[in-house]
Amino acid sequence: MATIEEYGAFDTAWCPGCGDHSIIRALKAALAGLGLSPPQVLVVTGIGQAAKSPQYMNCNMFTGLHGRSLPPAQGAKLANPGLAVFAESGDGCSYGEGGNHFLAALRRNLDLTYLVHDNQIYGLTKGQASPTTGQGHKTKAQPNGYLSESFNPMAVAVAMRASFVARGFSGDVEHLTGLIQEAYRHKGFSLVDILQPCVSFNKVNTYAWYKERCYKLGPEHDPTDPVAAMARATEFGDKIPLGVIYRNERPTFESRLPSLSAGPLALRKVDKTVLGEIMDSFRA
Amino acid sequence: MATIEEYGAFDTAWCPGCGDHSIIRALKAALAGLGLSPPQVLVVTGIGQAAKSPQYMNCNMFTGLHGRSLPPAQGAKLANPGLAVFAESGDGCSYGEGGNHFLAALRRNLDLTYLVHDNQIYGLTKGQASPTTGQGHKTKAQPNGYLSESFNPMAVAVAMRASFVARGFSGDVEHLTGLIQEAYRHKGFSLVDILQPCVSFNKVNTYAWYKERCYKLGPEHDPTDPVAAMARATEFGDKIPLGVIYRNERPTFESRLPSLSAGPLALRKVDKTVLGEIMDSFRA
Amino acid sequence: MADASINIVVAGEAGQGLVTIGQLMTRALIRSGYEVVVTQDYMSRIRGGHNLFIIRTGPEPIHGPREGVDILVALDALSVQLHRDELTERGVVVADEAIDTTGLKALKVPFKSFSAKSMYWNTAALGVLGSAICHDIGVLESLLTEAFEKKGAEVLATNLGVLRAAYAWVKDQPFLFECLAPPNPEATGRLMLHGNEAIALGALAAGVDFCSFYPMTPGTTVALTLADQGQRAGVVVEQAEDEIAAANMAIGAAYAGARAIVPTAGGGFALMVEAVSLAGMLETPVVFVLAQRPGPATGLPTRTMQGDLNLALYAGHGEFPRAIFAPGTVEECFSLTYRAFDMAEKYQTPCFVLTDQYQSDSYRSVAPFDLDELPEIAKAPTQAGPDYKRYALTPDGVSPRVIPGFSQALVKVDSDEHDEAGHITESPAVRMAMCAKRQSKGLALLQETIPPELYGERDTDLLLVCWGSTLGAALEAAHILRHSGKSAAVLHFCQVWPLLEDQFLPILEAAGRVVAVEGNESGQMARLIRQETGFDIQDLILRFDGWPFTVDYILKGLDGLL
Amino acid sequence: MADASINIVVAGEAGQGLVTIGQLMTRALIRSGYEVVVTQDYMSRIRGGHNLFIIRTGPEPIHGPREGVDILVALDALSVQLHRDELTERGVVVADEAIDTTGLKALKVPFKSFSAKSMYWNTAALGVLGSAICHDIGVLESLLTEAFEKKGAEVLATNLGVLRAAYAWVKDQPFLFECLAPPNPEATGRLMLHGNEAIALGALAAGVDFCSFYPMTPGTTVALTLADQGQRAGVVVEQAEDEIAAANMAIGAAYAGARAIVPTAGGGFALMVEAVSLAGMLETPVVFVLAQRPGPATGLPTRTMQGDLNLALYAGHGEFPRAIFAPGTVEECFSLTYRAFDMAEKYQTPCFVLTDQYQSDSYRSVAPFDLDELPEIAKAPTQAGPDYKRYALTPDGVSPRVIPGFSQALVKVDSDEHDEAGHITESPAVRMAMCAKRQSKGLALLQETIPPELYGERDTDLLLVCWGSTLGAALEAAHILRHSGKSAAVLHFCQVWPLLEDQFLPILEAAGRVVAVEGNESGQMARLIRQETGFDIQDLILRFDGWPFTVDYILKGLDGLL
Ligand SMILES: Cc1ncc(C[n+]2csc(CCOP(=O)(O)OP(=O)(O)O)c2C)c(N)n1
Ligand SMILES: Cc1ncc(C[n+]2csc(CCOP(=O)(O)OP(=O)(O)O)c2C)c(N)n1
Ligand code: SF4
Ligand code: SF4
Ligand SMILES: [Mg+2]
Ligand SMILES: [Mg+2]
Repeated sequence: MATIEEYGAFDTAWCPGCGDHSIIRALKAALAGLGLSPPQVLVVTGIGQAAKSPQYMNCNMFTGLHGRSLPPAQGAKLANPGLAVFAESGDGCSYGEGGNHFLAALRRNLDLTYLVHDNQIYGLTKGQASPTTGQGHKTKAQPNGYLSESFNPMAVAVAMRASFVARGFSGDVEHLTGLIQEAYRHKGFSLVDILQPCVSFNKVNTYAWYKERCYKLGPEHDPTDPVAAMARATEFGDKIPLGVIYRNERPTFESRLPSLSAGPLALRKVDKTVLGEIMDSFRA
Repeated sequence: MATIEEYGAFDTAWCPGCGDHSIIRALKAALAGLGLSPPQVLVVTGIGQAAKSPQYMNCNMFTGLHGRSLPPAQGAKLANPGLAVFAESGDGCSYGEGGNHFLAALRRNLDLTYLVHDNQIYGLTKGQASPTTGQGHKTKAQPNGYLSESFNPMAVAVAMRASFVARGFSGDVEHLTGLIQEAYRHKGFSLVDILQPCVSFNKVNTYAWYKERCYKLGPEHDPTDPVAAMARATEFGDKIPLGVIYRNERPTFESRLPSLSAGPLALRKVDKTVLGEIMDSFRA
Repeated sequence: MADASINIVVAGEAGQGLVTIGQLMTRALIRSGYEVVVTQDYMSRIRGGHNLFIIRTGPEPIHGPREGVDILVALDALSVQLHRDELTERGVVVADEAIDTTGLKALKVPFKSFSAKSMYWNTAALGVLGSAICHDIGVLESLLTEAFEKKGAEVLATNLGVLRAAYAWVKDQPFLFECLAPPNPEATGRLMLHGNEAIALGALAAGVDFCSFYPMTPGTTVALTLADQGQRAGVVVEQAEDEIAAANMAIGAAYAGARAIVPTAGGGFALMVEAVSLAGMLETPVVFVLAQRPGPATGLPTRTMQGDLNLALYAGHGEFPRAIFAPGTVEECFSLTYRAFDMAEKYQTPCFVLTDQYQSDSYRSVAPFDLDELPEIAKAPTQAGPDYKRYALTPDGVSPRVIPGFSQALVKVDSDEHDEAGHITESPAVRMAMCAKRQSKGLALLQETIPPELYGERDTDLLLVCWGSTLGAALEAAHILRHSGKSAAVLHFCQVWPLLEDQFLPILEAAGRVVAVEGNESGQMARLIRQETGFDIQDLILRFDGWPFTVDYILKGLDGLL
Repeated sequence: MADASINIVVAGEAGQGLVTIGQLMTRALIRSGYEVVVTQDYMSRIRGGHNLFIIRTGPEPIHGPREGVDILVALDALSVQLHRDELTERGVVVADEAIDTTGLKALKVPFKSFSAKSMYWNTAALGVLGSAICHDIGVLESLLTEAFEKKGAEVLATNLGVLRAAYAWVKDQPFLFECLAPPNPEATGRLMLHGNEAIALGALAAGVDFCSFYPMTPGTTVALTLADQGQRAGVVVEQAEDEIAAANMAIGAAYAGARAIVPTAGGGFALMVEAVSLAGMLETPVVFVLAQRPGPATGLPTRTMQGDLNLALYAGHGEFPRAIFAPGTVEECFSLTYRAFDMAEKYQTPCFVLTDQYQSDSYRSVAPFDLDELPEIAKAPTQAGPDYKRYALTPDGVSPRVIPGFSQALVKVDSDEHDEAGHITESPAVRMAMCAKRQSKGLALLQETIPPELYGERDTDLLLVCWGSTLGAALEAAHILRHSGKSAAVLHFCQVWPLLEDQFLPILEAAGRVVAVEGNESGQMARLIRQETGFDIQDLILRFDGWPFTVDYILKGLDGLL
């Protein structure tokens, strides 16, 4: 059995009061609760404040490029389906720079868990609008207020019939812990969008703002019903639902790809007989 | 009044029987019908077979990079809101390489028209799967069949509450012509996904395949109702609806941006007084 | 190394307000007629850690940063620990009385006595610092007034009270620090500008209409300055979904008649490489600002380096002309950005401004620019007839560029190889004509190359070769060497591409010993010079730890070499 | 220029089947023991236009393409018009009887008489062509049998009937073309391979596990070959959503233990520039295949060029080691891809294979590779203890790489500058240690550089310097010059980075006159040589119209120079 302590305790570079502290607590608790030991776990991130998370955890870490958490996470999963792969990053990284990978990963449906720290702002670069920033929100880069419509990752994921679509809140660590565990247990690509205050740069969507609005989905919500799911997914105003919004059991990518049945690629060897046969198939 | 003839007649590099021939016919008819004369019209494309369209039309043309029709189209529209800007490209260009711009453009809501030639395949590069290729469809690049779930641009656009979401079919030029005109007249970003056979590389989604399935949305469909729109948007199997799936009147980006009220940027001059004031604001 | 300047270091955690103190002090100094060179050193975090705001100041011209701390304003105990060894002989620490400064000359400030609220302590620190260098309190008072007026009379009054109390408190302390020499009475009305603000101003002067960007340190503040200041000038600034969009959007805007700029940093620029090639092929003027920081990859994201010269030079598949400018001063950030637009417009090709984090963030005292001296860069015409051809072949390779939508002309541009009308072609002959056309533009651009500037005598024993922001430190190093009786000069490239051998090869050959001073690992400029001229600069002083060159670093490097 | 080879050109519209004819004829020739060099010239379209499949063949070794057409199989009238002037003295046209061939030696084929159905006309054309050069009909028959067996007995029988009738028909015609000299009886069991297939095979031999790609001509067929052939070897091939994803996915897969390859072309590679830097920083082995085509931008998307050497060399912000291989033959496509994996794995850094459209698509007769001679490239270990450090400092800069998930080791990699454990750092000292580590790897990689190969004598009057696919044409040019009594040699770089001056500077200096032969506009390799050695190659023969170098082109270029 793994313990939270195995995942270590570290000084962080985050601001005091930042939601990131709670999210990493939830993640560690979830991993320990799942009985995953650190060497089994790989956390892949992009760049941003959220993306620093695995710096503060004992586990395998791949911190890549801004916007690019998903491609290496998927590459790693394809190379070794036995790894417990988590991709994790901020809203800007995930839905801004990384938007195209988001769409592709939902469709590819590899069995991995995607944790998006959604503070509705670019934190590390000091407060420009992110795709989830509210319309009209003023920043130094958007002195007229943010002119684009906000991105709704839940609605897009439901529209794409993604495998697992959930929303958490850094202000409720226990609930979030459970959600991450559920996401991990789900076979297929699991998206958990985690609302999170940025105390330094988002003065609109504060802890109190979220707290006031967030409510937990109860058993009356049927996450397998796409219409009900879409209704909840588009709820982001006076009320914001937390929990599993949509779930769609469909075969994983891994299960469809014959080459993956032979085990991790790291252990694959060149079979000279097969190689010879392949070469022979080019004989004129 | 503009005429179809003004838009010219050209030899094309397309295969005989390709849906692209019909789409360009529809576009020229639409432009003429709208009374737009060639110098007012700008068609911006990426790279692919579809992207060759403006090579075969008298009008302003910007053929950029694969996947990048929308960014220059939006740049041009921002520089000169008076231009009638059409972005146009293939499904691979638009939803594959260009997926991130697709999301951003739907949110930005500039007043331009996006025509996606959706042949569910990469034509110009000889038949690899595109995001809209059907799951299981075998190609040389996907010998096990396409393993990802197909991308549904209509559903995503509706989920994002895009301004105008429609679907046409190259096999019905008259209907398509009307649709393009409606899309153009709509104030805001208008997406028209145009189903189109690729006779050389898509042997699954043929003319007959589409013909059998496509039906026109009638007046019973309320395109302003997101639930109804989502129901139609997710219909892509035995039946495929054609027409305006969703419409959402919301302010355009242009109308929200103060700088744009002063007229096209091409005519803007440096105002030395203002420049001096700006410089003065930096005095210590 | 004694000189007339002093080196003030404000140190502490991110979020403690050290930038506020530093900016106010800098503004006060400039307003009073001092020269400044600011170095901002900050970590990739928003709170905590350890950041510096370094002000080198004095009445005489200052070119670059220096090592050694004369006044350390330590906002936390760690700052004292970290920088105590850097204190110069006259060095003094300004710190809260609770902070251990054993063995150091220190102004141990009773911050709590000025106000119980920590929000006023920065003002107190400013008062102490200003007083310690005998800066005019009136200037500080008016600065605070400007800063806090909007926050209401009470806040302002409290701030002024704290300022005065702190200022007065120093006067009661035993003498600790000599007063700063009086300012230059002629240096009035100066601007306080850092490199990126100067770039934004230069762009505005050049008539920039459009800026698309994706945030990335240290490039972002070019866009933020345009968003803030450019609004009233009618500039459109749009944050794109990614760098690819930013670059392609700018090209589209430029096509439709906007003068466009795209600021970014190394990793973001790496994503624009394909678009750079597009601009070259479409012959669309766009100015890219590449503010360098240490790589590879994310590297040291808030630090400085000159590691992306090769990247800028070879960005883009295929071959097409470009010009790359590398300002050596904040003034050049202004003038060369203007120049970059001029060249981009004239030769219809992408041009580049290469700066770096140090220069991007380095505030200086800058004499106002003579805006009347800058000729307006003509816009492309909007009128042409129906037989207009975008890529008409002309003797100098520059085709008349017309903006679509205003006349009968159809403007066709194509990323494929194209004919004169802009249509796709696969004809080898047309291809060759278009390559020749692009090459001619390159040759013409070459003729306009700004010669590297020689600071010093031609027949120097020692020639320091540098480019971009390294100029200041190199100048001071040469100056000091000359003062100690040696023969030293500096050759600075403010344009690093294209290179005209005749402009500088004789200078290199005339020098006794040539040393390249560059902020990268491989001596990229030295190699480029060898590629273009065959001249092999064998001695290199390189820096790539994230810090800017200082005069001290260069002198030490020379000691190692000579 | 008479030699033992003949030049067969199959010409027509895309979609008419000219590739089928060309491939079958090529296979027949190779199977019979002939040498071949195929040049495929096609337009960026699927149907129509004008494409060529050019087979240069003969019993003796052939190195590159030639100009002049000995047999023109014209599938349409346009082909006769376009190529009639290229016919050699012995040149003959094979065309339908309805096509005007006035004034030309022609086999006017009654295609309709062999079959009413046009689907059989390609077989007829093959029969005519085979017969014209007196090729063994048995081989053609067995090829058709293999090709059509699956389509059922009737289709096969009809094809064979048409083949025989067409073959026999030629024998009744007046003598038009001399028979091809008999094949080399020793050249049996040969492979028919084009460059990209050889790269895929080389990758398989090197133990490639993973290929992520986004389709782009001419790189795509590397991935398609792996998708087709690699399946049974257990290779995972995934088409990514874009090139950025392809590159980053490969890096993730490599991190997790897969040997990874990413094939692309210039524009796609431009999008991978940031990821290349990531691979350098993470010290993750990945092999990039960059199949060049003419830029800028979309350029001539289906044609050939060597314009992206600089791009490959400087791709990525920041500085890190890399090796770049540039195969000169299809055999080298195999062996250097293997080598690229070996070096990438050994030095944990990105390595590159630079090819181009001409070579990518050029079929050759290749002796089977001795697979037993290739040592298995060891995989990174999967086991280490809990105190494992991914970036442990070692004397040679290479840290033990361990694959995560199999032991107690935690493997941390970070695109930020990092410490030995892989954690983010902003310490200048650690930064410098990590830069030194990466530099040491670069130095070690330098020591492994494959020397450029000198074909000919060292004290040659004329030395042709080339790299990559230009080798063949250069070799033939030197050969012809030597036959005409001149002194000529070729120096070919099959590795273009890093360069070890000692390996080639003496050769350059010993030569009377040095001429660089490169497929680009600026002489990129010549400039690189000057940068690295100071040696200035002043004479350049450049080609950038989209066509590969031919021996004729080089000789003409030399005429112009000498
Ligand atoms: C290619 C590239 N572009 C831009 C950046 C600069 N950058 C670093 S973090 C960041 C935004 C972070 O926002 P988000 O992903 O929401 O994370 P947060 O800091 O809010 O947790 C940006 C734009 C970069 N590192 N790389
Ligand atoms: C950056 C880049 N990647 C890849 C390509 C190669 N490419 C050209 S067209 C194309 C696909 C075209 O498919 P689609 O957009 O569906 O258009 P279609 O040809 O089917 O109309 C690709 C992958 C390219 N030109 N540039
Ligand atoms: S800036 Fe915002 S997101 Fe970043 S650590 Fe601080 S509070 Fe958190
Ligand atoms: S390949 Fe397909 S999409 Fe392209 S022109 Fe032919 S039929 Fe049309
Ligand atoms: Mg964020
Ligand atoms: Mg398509």
